[in-house]
Amino acid sequence: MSGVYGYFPGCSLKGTGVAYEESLLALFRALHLELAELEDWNCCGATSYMSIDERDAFSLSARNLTMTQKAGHRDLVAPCSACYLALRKTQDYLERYPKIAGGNGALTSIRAVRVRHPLEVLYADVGVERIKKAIMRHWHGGRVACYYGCQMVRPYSEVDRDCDPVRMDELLGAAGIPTVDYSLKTKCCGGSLTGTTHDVGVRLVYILLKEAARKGAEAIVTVCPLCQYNLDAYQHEIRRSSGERLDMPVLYFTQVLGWALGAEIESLGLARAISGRKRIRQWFQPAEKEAYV
Amino acid sequence: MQRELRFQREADPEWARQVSERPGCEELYSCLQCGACSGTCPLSIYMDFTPRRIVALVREGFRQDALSSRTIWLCASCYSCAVHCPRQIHITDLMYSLKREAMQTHLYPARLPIPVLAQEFHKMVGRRGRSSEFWLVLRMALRTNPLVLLGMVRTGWDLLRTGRLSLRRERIRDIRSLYPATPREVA
Amino acid sequence: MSERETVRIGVYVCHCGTNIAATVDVKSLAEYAGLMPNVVLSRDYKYMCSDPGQDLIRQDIRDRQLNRIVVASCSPHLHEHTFRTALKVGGLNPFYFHMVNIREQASWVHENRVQATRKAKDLVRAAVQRVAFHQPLERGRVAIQPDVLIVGGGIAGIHAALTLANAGKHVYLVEREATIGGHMARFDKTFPTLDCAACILTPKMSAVRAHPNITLWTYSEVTKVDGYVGNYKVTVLRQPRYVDEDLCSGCLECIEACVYKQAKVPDDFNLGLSKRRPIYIPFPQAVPQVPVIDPETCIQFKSGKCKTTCVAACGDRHAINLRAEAKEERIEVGTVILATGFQTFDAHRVPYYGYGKYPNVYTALEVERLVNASGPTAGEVVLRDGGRPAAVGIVHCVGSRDENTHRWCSRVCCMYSLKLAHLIKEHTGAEIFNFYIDMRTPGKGFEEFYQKLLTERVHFIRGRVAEVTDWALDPSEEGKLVIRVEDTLAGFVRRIPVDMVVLATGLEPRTDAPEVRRLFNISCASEGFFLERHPKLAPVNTFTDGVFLAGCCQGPKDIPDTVAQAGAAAAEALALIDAGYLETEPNTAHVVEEKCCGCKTCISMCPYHAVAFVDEIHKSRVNEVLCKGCGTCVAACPSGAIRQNLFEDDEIFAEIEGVLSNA
Amino acid sequence: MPEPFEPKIVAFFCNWCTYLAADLAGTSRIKYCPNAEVVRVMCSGRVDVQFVLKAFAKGADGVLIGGCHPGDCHYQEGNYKALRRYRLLRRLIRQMGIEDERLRLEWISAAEGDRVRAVINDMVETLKRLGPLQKSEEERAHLLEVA
Repeated sequence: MSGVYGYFPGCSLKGTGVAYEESLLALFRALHLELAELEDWNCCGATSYMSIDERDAFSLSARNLTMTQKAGHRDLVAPCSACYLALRKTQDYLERYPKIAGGNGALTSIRAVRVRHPLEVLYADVGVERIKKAIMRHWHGGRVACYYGCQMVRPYSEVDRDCDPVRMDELLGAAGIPTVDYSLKTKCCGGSLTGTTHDVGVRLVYILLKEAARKGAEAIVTVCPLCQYNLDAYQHEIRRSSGERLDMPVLYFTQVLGWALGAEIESLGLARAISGRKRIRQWFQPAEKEAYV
Repeated sequence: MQRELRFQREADPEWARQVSERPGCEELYSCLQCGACSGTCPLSIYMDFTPRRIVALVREGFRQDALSSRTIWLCASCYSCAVHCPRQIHITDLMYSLKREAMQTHLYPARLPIPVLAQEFHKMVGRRGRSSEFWLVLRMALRTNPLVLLGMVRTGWDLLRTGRLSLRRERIRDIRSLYPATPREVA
Repeated sequence: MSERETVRIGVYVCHCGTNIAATVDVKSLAEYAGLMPNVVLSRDYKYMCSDPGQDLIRQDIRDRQLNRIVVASCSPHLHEHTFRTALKVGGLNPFYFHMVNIREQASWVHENRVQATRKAKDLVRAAVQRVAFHQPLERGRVAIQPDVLIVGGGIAGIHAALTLANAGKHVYLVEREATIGGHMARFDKTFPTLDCAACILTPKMSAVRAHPNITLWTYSEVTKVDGYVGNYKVTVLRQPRYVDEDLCSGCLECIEACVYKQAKVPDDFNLGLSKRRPIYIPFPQAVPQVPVIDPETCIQFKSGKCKTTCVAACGDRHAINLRAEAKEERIEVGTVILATGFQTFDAHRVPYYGYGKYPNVYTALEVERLVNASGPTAGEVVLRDGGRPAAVGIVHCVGSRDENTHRWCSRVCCMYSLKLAHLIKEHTGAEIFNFYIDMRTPGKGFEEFYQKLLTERVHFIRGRVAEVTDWALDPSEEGKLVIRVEDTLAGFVRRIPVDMVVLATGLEPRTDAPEVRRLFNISCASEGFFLERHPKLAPVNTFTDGVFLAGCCQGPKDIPDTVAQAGAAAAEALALIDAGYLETEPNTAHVVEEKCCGCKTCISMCPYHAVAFVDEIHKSRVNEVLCKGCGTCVAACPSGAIRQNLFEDDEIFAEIEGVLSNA
Repeated sequence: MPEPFEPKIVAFFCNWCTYLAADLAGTSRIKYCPNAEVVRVMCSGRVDVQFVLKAFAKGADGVLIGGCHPGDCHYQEGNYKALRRYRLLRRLIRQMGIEDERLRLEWISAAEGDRVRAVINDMVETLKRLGPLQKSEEERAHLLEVA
C-alpha cells in the first residue's frame, strides 16, 4: 500500500458538503493517510447527466479515471455516494458494454484504478481493530442512527451489503459510539427531489428523521453530502408543516470518527450544521473537558 | 369520461425489442410482474405508473404511455429495484434510458421541474466541467416557477451563514478533454 | 472374418418430426449419404425410433443384405439401445451400428440451416467411415446381488424399503439422523386432504423397524462405495448413540433421570423452538425408540464428573454404554436407491424479510412445528412472547423463482402455504394474508383446496413482498411487523401490519449433495439436485447402472410424487434383481500380446486394478470383468498393444478423417 | 469474394460429462457456432496423442478435449491422465509450429450446457484470430509420422 490515495472531492464537497471535506481530511490526517486531490477533476455527472446522454455521462467519469491513472494512483477515494457510483459504474459498464464506447478508444474502461468510498477504506485498509486502538476521546454524546443511503451500497455491494450494511455501525462501535438499529438505513433520501418536487423530497426526509427519533437516536450519521444536506436543511420546514420539532443533528461519519480519533475540533466543520446545533455543541466539547484515554 | 382501451395497432413491439437491447434492459422480457420493484421503491407511491407497470408498458410496446409518464422522472436512482428484482432487470437503467428518449422526443411532462434540472445540469457541466449548486438551482427556478425561490430563502440563509453556499462559478481548466468520445464545439 | 465380406451400409436420417427437419435439410443429407462409399441404401424417415422406423431397418437388413447401420437422429444416450435392439432382431450383431447425434448437437443448437446441414453431413460421413471398421461383439453379463442399499430414511427411503422388503429382498436402510421419518415427521397435516402426517407416516416407520428383511441403521452414513452394478461394496459408518439399540427397551426412564432437570439444549427436531436434554429421543414416535446421547452437551463427556444417573436408571438392562465407539459395517449390495432428500432454503439469505432479526418472523417449517399437536407449543400458534397473532402474513417464493437465490419453483410452497393459512386460521382465528407471485395448484385436489381457502376469506395479494420491517409510518403500525408490497392487481403499494410473518422457504439440494454425488459416481443438474438419466423416460435412473433416485434429492416434489417415485425406484431395482444379471457394454480393453513390450505403463493407469502384469509371459493382461471401459490404458500404451472394443484406434481415426474430409 | 474463414474444430468429449453437457445445451436450445464436431469417447483419458496429431494433420484448425471436472471423473481419474497428456501435447505441437491455443482442454460437467456454448464460441473466435492452420503437405505428413 502506497499510503497515498487519489482523492475525488466532487462538486458538493466544495459547496454544501464542505464540512465533509474538512472532516475527511482531518480524519485521514489523524490516521496518517494521505489524500491527493485529483488535478482539474470534473463533475461526475451524477444522476441528472445520465438522463440526457449516456455516452457523455460515461465520458465524464472516464476522464477522471484516466487522470487518476496518469497521476499514478491505484485508488481513487470518492466520498460522495453519487460520485462513487458514477465512477464505479463507468468502469463496469464500459467493460461490460463495449457498444457504449462505440469503438472510441478514448472511452476504454480503466480497470487499474480502484474506486473507493472512504467508509470502505477505513473498514478494509485501516480496520476496526486499529480504529479501536487509536481512540483518543471518550464519546459523551447520545446514540446515533447510521444512515448509509442508497448509491454507496447499491447496485454494487462493494462498500457494504446492499440492504443491511453494518460497517459504519461497526466502526462507530469501535470508537465507543452507541448506534441504534435503524431500519431505514439504506432507504433513499430523495436526492435532488427536494429541489425539484419539493414536497415529495421533504416527505422522504421527514420519514427518515422521524423513524430515527422513534428508534431513540439523537443524531443521524451519514456518508454522503446530499443525504446530509437533505436531512439537515429542511427540518425547519418540517416543523412548520407538521409541528414536530425534531432538531436532529445530521453529521458525517468523518466528523464523529475524526472527533473520536483526536482531530482538532475546529477542523471538523461542526459549526456548519444547520439543525441540532445546540446538541452538537454539547457533544463536541472543547479541549479542557476532553477526557483522553 | 376517458376511454381506457388500447388497440393493438397502438403498440410498438419493435420499439420494445430495441429497448431490450439497451444496456441493463436485457432481461426486460423475463419480468414476472411480481411488483418487487414497486414495493421497494420509495417513490412508487407518487408515481402515475408503478415501476412494474412501466416494465409492462415497455414490454408491450406502449411507447407513448411510458415516455410521457411522470414515473421515469421521479426515479431517484436509488437502485433498490435493481437489487431486489428476482429477474435481475436493471430497472434504474431502464428508467434512465426512457428519460433520455423522452427528452429527445420531447414527450416528457411539461412543467415538471425534474427534466428541466437535468437539462440545466447537462448544460452547465457540459460548458464548465463542474456544477455550481447555487447557479443550478437558480436557473432551474427561473425556467419553471420563479416563485419557488421565495420558499428557498430560509434554507439559503441557513447555508449562507454556515458557509455552505458558494457563489463561485466553478470550471475546469482543460474543458476540451471532457468529451473525447463525442467531439463538439465548446461554448 | 468381417474384413473379407463386403461392407454394406444402410444410412437412416430421422426427421424427428420437425425437431431435426426444421434446421437440417434431411433430404439432401440422405441423398449425400447415399453417394458415400459402401453405402448401399440411404433413407430419411419421420420418426426412426418408432416401430415402423425400426421395422424399416429390420426389413432392409433382410432385403438388401445390409451389414452395417448408421442412424442419424438424436443422442445415443436416448436411443442407441433402441436401434441396437432393432439390429439384433433383424439378425445383425447389434454393434455393427453407429449413431449420429444431429438433434441435440446440431439441429437444436444451430440456427443457420446451411451450416447445420453441412455439420450433419460431416458427422454422417464420419459415422459411415467408422462403422466399416466395426466388429461383432458380445455383451458380458454381471450377476446382480439381490440386496439393496437405501440411503436416507425419509418418506421416500421408507416407502422404497418397504416395497422391496415386501417383495422378499433384503434392504439396508441407512439414515444419518437418530430416527427415520425425515422432513415429513415434522409436518402436522398434509395438503390437500389435511390428513395428519404422523398418522400416515408412523405406521410405516414402525413397519420398517419390524420388518425382517430390513436392516435399519440410523445415526449412520455411507463413507465408501466400491464396485459396480450388481456388486457394490459399501462401507457404512455407524456413529455411537451411546444407548445400545438391542438392549434398550424404549422405556425412556434414562431421559427423565438425567441430571439436567431443565432441558437446556435447543431441540433440532423442533428447529430450536423448544429445548431438550443431553440424552433425548428426537420425538415421541421416533424409530428406533432408543434415546441418543449428545456428547457435545453431556456433562460426562465434557468433564467426566457426572453422576451418570441415566446409567443408574437403566439398571440391569445395561443399555447405556458411554464408551461406545463408532463402528464400520461393510456390506455388499447389487443396487442402490438414493433418497437423501432436501434442505430448506436459509431465510437469512434474504435479509429484507427480517428473519433472525425480528423474532416473529418464522420459516414455514417452524410454523409446521407450532401448529403440530405434538410440537413445542402443543399445537398452540403463539408468538415468541407467548401472545396470539391477530394478523399473519405468509410470504411465498422465499428462495424460489429468484435469480439472486434459486431460479426454480420449489413446487410445494404454494400448497403448504395454503395449508398453513388454513391451520393458523383454524387455531387462532387470525386474519391471514398470502403474498404470492403466481398461485400454483396443479395437483389432484389442489385447486379445490385453493378455492376452499378463498371462501374461508384468507387474503390473497398478488405481489412479491418487498420488505418486512418494524418502522411505523402510521400509528396503527406501532409495535407490528409491516409488510410492504405492491398489490399488483389493485395497482398500488400497500403496507400491511401483522403480528407474525411466515416465510415460505423453498427446497434446495442438501449442502453435501456434491459429496454424495461423488461417492456414488452420479451427476448433479445445474441446480445441484441429482441428475436423472432422462427427465421423462428414465426419471429414477442415473447414468450409473444400479443407482436409482427417489424423492427430493432429484428435485422438489410433494409427498404423493415422492412416494410414487420411491415405488418406481424400488421397481427398477426389483427388475434388475429378478433378471438376476445385467448385460454390460462390451467396450472393454484387451491386450494384443504379440505387441506388448512389458513396459507396465498401463498398470498404473487403471484405477480398478483391471490391468495386471503376468510375470510368466512378461506381458500385461486385462481382466475384462474388472475393466470398466474408459480406455485410458489404451491411450497410454506406447506400443499400441491395448485395444478397446467399440473405440478402436482405427474406428476413431476413421471418424476423425470423416469429419475433416470435407470437400 | 472469398468466403470468410470458418475454422474446423474436432472435439473429443467424454461420454459422462461433456457429451451430456452438449446434449443439455441441445435440450435447452442454447445456440452456438457450428464449427465443432464431436467425437465421443468414454473418457477424456482415452484421447490418444495420436488422435490430436491426426486431427491437425487432416485439416483441423483446432482440437478441443472435454472431460469431467477434477475429482468428478466417472472412471475416478481418467481426466487427470488427460490433463497430463494435454500438457505434453501442448509442448509437442508448439515445437511443431502449431500455436498451442489451437489445442484446448476444458472441464465441463453434465450440468454446464451453457459452458459448451461459451467454450466453443470462444475457441472459434480464437481460431478466427489465428487464421487457418497452414501446413504444407510435408509438414502434415510429418505430423502423421509422429502420430
